[in-house]
Amino acid sequence: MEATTKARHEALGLTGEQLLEMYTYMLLTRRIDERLWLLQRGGKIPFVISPQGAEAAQIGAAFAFRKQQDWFTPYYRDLGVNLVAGVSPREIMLGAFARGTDPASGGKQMPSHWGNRPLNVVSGSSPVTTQLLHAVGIAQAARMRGDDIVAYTCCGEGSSNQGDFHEALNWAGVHKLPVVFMVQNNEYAISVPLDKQVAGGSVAARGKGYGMPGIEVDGTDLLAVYEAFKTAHDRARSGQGPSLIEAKCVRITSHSSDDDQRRYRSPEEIAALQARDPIIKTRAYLYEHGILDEAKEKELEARLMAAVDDATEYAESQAYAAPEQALRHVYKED
Amino acid sequence: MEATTKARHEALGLTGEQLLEMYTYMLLTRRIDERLWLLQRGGKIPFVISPQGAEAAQIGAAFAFRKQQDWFTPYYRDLGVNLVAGVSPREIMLGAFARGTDPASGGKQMPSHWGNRPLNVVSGSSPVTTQLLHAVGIAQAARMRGDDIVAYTCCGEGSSNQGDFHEALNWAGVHKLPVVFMVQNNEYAISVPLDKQVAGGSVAARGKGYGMPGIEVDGTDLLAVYEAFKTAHDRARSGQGPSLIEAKCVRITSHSSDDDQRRYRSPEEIAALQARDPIIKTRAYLYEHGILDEAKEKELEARLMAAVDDATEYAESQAYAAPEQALRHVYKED
Amino acid sequence: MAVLNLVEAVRETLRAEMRRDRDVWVVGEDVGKKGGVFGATLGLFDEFGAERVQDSPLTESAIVGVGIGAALYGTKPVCEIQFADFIFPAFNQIISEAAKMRYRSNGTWTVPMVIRAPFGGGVHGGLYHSQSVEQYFTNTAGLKVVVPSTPYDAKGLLAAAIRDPDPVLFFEHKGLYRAIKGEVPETDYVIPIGKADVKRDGSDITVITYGKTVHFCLEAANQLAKEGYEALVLDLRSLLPLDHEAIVAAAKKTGKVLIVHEAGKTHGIGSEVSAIIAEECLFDLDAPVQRLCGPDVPAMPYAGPMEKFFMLSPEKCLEAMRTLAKY
Amino acid sequence: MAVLNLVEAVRETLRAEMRRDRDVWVVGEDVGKKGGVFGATLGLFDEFGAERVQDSPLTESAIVGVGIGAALYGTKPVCEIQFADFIFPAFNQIISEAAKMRYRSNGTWTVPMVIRAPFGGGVHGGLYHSQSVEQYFTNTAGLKVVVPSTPYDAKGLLAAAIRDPDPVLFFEHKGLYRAIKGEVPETDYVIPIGKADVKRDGSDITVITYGKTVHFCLEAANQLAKEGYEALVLDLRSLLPLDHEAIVAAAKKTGKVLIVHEAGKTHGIGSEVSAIIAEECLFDLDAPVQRLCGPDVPAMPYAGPMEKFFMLSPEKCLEAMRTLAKY
Ligand SMILES: Cc1ncc(C[n+]2csc(CCOP(=O)(O)OP(=O)(O)O)c2C)c(N)n1
Ligand SMILES: Cc1ncc(C[n+]2csc(CCOP(=O)(O)OP(=O)(O)O)c2C)c(N)n1
Ligand SMILES: [Mg+2]
Ligand SMILES: [Mg+2]
Repeated sequence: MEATTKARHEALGLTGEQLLEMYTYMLLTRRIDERLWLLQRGGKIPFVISPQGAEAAQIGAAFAFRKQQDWFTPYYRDLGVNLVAGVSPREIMLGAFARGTDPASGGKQMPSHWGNRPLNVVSGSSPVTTQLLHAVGIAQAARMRGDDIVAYTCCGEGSSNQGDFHEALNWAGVHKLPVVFMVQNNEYAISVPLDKQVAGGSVAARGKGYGMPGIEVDGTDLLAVYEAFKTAHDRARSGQGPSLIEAKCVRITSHSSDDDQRRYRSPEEIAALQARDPIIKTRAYLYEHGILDEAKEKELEARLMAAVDDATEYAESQAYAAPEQALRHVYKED
Repeated sequence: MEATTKARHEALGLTGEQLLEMYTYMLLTRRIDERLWLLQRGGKIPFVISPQGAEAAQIGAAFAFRKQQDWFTPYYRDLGVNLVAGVSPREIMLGAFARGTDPASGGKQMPSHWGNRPLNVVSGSSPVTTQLLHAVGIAQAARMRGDDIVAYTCCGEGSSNQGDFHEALNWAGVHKLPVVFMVQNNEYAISVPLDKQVAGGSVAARGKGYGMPGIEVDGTDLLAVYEAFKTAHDRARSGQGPSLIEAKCVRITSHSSDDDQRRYRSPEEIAALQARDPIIKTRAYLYEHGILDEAKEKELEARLMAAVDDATEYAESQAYAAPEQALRHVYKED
Repeated sequence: MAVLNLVEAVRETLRAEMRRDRDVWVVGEDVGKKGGVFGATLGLFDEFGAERVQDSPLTESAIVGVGIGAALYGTKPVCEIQFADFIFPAFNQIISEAAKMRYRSNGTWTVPMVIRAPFGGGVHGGLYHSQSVEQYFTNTAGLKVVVPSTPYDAKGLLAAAIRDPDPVLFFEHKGLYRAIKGEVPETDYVIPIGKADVKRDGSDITVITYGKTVHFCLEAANQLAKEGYEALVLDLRSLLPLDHEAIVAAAKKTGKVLIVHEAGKTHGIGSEVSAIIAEECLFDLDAPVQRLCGPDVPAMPYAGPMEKFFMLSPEKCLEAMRTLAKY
Repeated sequence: MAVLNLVEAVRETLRAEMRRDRDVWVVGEDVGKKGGVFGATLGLFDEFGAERVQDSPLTESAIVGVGIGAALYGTKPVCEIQFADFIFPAFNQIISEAAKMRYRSNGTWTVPMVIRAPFGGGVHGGLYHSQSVEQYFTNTAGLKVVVPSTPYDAKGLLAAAIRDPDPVLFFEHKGLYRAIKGEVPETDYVIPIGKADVKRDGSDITVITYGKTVHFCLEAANQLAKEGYEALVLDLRSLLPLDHEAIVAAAKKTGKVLIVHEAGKTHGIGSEVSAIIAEECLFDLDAPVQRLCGPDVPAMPYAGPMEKFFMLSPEKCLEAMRTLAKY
């Protein structure tokens, strides 16, 4: 059978160019985050919270959605999702530097508290899991208006134990709403490991109880993630309702720049993470299939570095909001 | 095989006397509730919320627990559970009449807001589902002390969608605590039917997601319920952890004396409920197996009537708490 | 001009606003076929259908959280919390999300929504069907908190709330639903949120109140008039924002102020009203600023005698007003 | 006598209470191996083990709800909410359950428990790692609300809270954890909850405050003294119950009162303090009761300049104190 001879990405209907584009976003996500750590260590920004280890999960998921048509209520690690949704590196950096022109909050919020109105990326808060209900409400309202949208929402495996997770999946299930619930399971909630966090050990297993598919996927496998989300997105659009997808990821860095994971993870455990680094795995696949070679890669890295440099310099050169802006936008201003 | 010749209750290790005792509690539950409705219609008490249709579920469940050893955080319909736990008809009526000597609240709370310290029946509130977490905490504390207890907790199928349900089952599952979670599914949450309430339609199906058995049982079948709870109770005691049991019940009355179910249920639907009346079904079983006959039944009904009359007269004759008692017990008084 | 009670005024306003704007919809427990436990949505299900008059699962955090999402998308949800006592599971969604959305997004994302809830006691509701919860929300900028005391105000304020660009908590006193009737124009009108209303003018003492106690104070004022003292009764109507001007003007006019509310005294709404007066017109006062409120206990007891002891009444108001007048 | 900072005082008090009473245990997110995000439980896991220093799932309602159950059973849980901003998911368990258990059961069931949470801003935390939440709880009888301003008070008040027969909310200002050092006796002592403390005596003006701003006001008072005015600085320490006597005495002593807190002004703690003064000693006042508080916005912004604008400071306090002194 011919299909068997097809490469995995081809079987999914992805061209080499498309796959390279996905990898480009993964790498951009990684390079921006690495820069943020440098800036934080250098005292230029106070805080970083990192997607490292989740790039395949985020990019694979986001590519199943439609820019400026679908809606997003992401969580703080979703840098990659934001980039695919259309947020520019400059905009990301404006947020990291908390500048006045940061489109997410004008510097009012911490970095990684996303938001971008023109791109349907809803403003996020710190209290975890609240955004799942917002995605359900967005889907409910879109259904009333007869609009063709699908809502992406996400949280971590620890956050999936919050009451709002239960209420959101139940509501979406009752009304068969077009929502895809993603849980990025990186095995830790700050220092609390999976076995002290998720009874039974599987978030995906909870989907069935809400009458929706509960799918577990290797979050370091870009194509597997893309396939799962494509299926869930189609399902949502065709009125069959929501899906829950648990992407098994790794958390390569500490929880955030305020954390030191060496206090609760062994050196061996930390070292072992490299083997599951989605960047390395995806890169290998691209080389295998001749989609990437050293020349192309050199050019790609240079291009991304330039973009990160540009975004950093641009953002740093921008001004903070005036102090009195602290009083603005409490209520509608006329 | 000999077992096949055994009657169902014998197979469960129950003697005819024990079964008759269980039925006696069911009937007492029903007769007390019927009296409460009369008192409410007669303007003697302002409010009734009824266990009618759940007697088999409540008595079958409660008989698997150990009086004054196990702990109970019941819900408002659990009149039958309270009786088996040891609460007397007089005490029930004191609550219904909101008298000062009501052991649950001294008249501070509405009827059916149970509580009885010597019997390990924890004080309940109105906001649904909060008590599930209390049961988990009780089990956690007992485990620390090395005490042999099992905690019973319950809510309705509507209430099982509250966030606290998710957080309670997850916590109990993580620590394999000795808790039995019961959900009395009577297909309605006031006027909201199951299909608008529970995504997927099955509460029991949610157990698996917490790594615990999720068992569905016919809540009008006394022996089936008893068996399920006996198994769950043994499981809890032997350190295997919590269970979730969904008892499929019927709600024969309106939600409460403030509700009129004819507004949202058809006459046919309401009429059909009689066929599933657990009192009728259990009574038939007892007659079949010669455990009950007309003489015995006459005597039983008379005994229960006398108990209900006594409780009513006693409670009505008791005084209300003095008005100033409204200021008592805000903080510890010295 | 129809004569309606307060719950009818709420219902007719919901109907009118839903006819006026297709994006307005109602969601909550039992709001559909049953028409709500107090009948506030009775008949709306038949007129607007199951989607726009939506029975929700028994999940308050979701009622509000889904409402927020629907508002972000551009519709105008009117969320009903069956009893104000059951709003606490939704507290995080209200305080962390609804109240802060505009501010945290620098004005780019907004949640125009209304959360309606029946509150208040004296209805044999016990601890959890009697509470006044307004003071849990009034310290949160980004929210508006409204309490109508008459059918006329209920219509004008609810219409304003539904058309408001920001989240509004709309608390209706259960004890007024059927007790109070009044003329309500069929014509469209709104009462601006943030304006108090002088329900009775007077020159001897000033009574500042809201909700059910407005009527207790008016009744007491008529009695007090027979005794030769004229009381000014100011109905706050909006607890956030408060109408500073009206409060200060009313206080200055008589120099003797009594603040009355059913909710507990300590850290209650009266605290801020008193503080405003102590800050802005202290030297216009001829008497200490008095507060007559519910007792500082966790909630209202159920048994008749204790409930009566807890509740205010025209008699209790009259006594406090008389004492102040004679001060 | 050891010199400790505030977070060390909290940790050593937890250790001492856990050694003293086997029923005392700690539960919360990351309190185990990590020792808490601020190190308040550092080392306790090694000494007392995983059961008594228990890492919880990421579920605040459960942390409190399980704590309530454990307290009902007879143990003494000390629940940690990682940031006060994240206490709202537990609001229903605190307000509906913990606060009302004793009352609703007519004194038969009680929940002796402590809920600790770091609060306050000026630490680059943005909206959700900077909030002051005390005013959401102080209107609820049945709860006690405590805020220490020094390591010495932290030990005495936390010990009292853990031994208290009723639920106590214990809020620790993040900005004081490491900023303030002080002598803390190793010996066992408790500071009764409900007693304010005169941190500085003075005869010209009275400043009533709590938490981090106590130190701003003390610093300002020293400066003001150089200008010839002596300020009395009263540290409330307990916000529920409030120390009426101490408030009234402090107000009467100078006749000029300034109330200072980081939380927003409207419907804040200062409202009740001002109302108590307006009610109990109005005619002893020589100036309107002033309040210097955070701005009425939903929460604290993140960017440096806006955060600085939001936060109070010794300079801002001095200015307000000087103005009042000169009044
Ligand atoms: C309601 C709430 N409680 C606590 C926190 C503090 N907190 C921030 S992230 C985090 C861990 C989240 O873990 P997980 O959900 O697994 O996501 P991850 O960070 O691992 O991707 C915690 C406890 C919070 N933000 N919100
Ligand atoms: C948090 C909360 N929201 C709403 C209510 C009002 N209420 C009381 S009972 C009930 C329906 C409960 O239905 P279900 O859980 O199925 O239990 P049932 O009464 O059918 O046994 C509702 C909505 C409440 N008590 N608590
Ligand atoms: Mg995680
Ligand atoms: Mg039900």
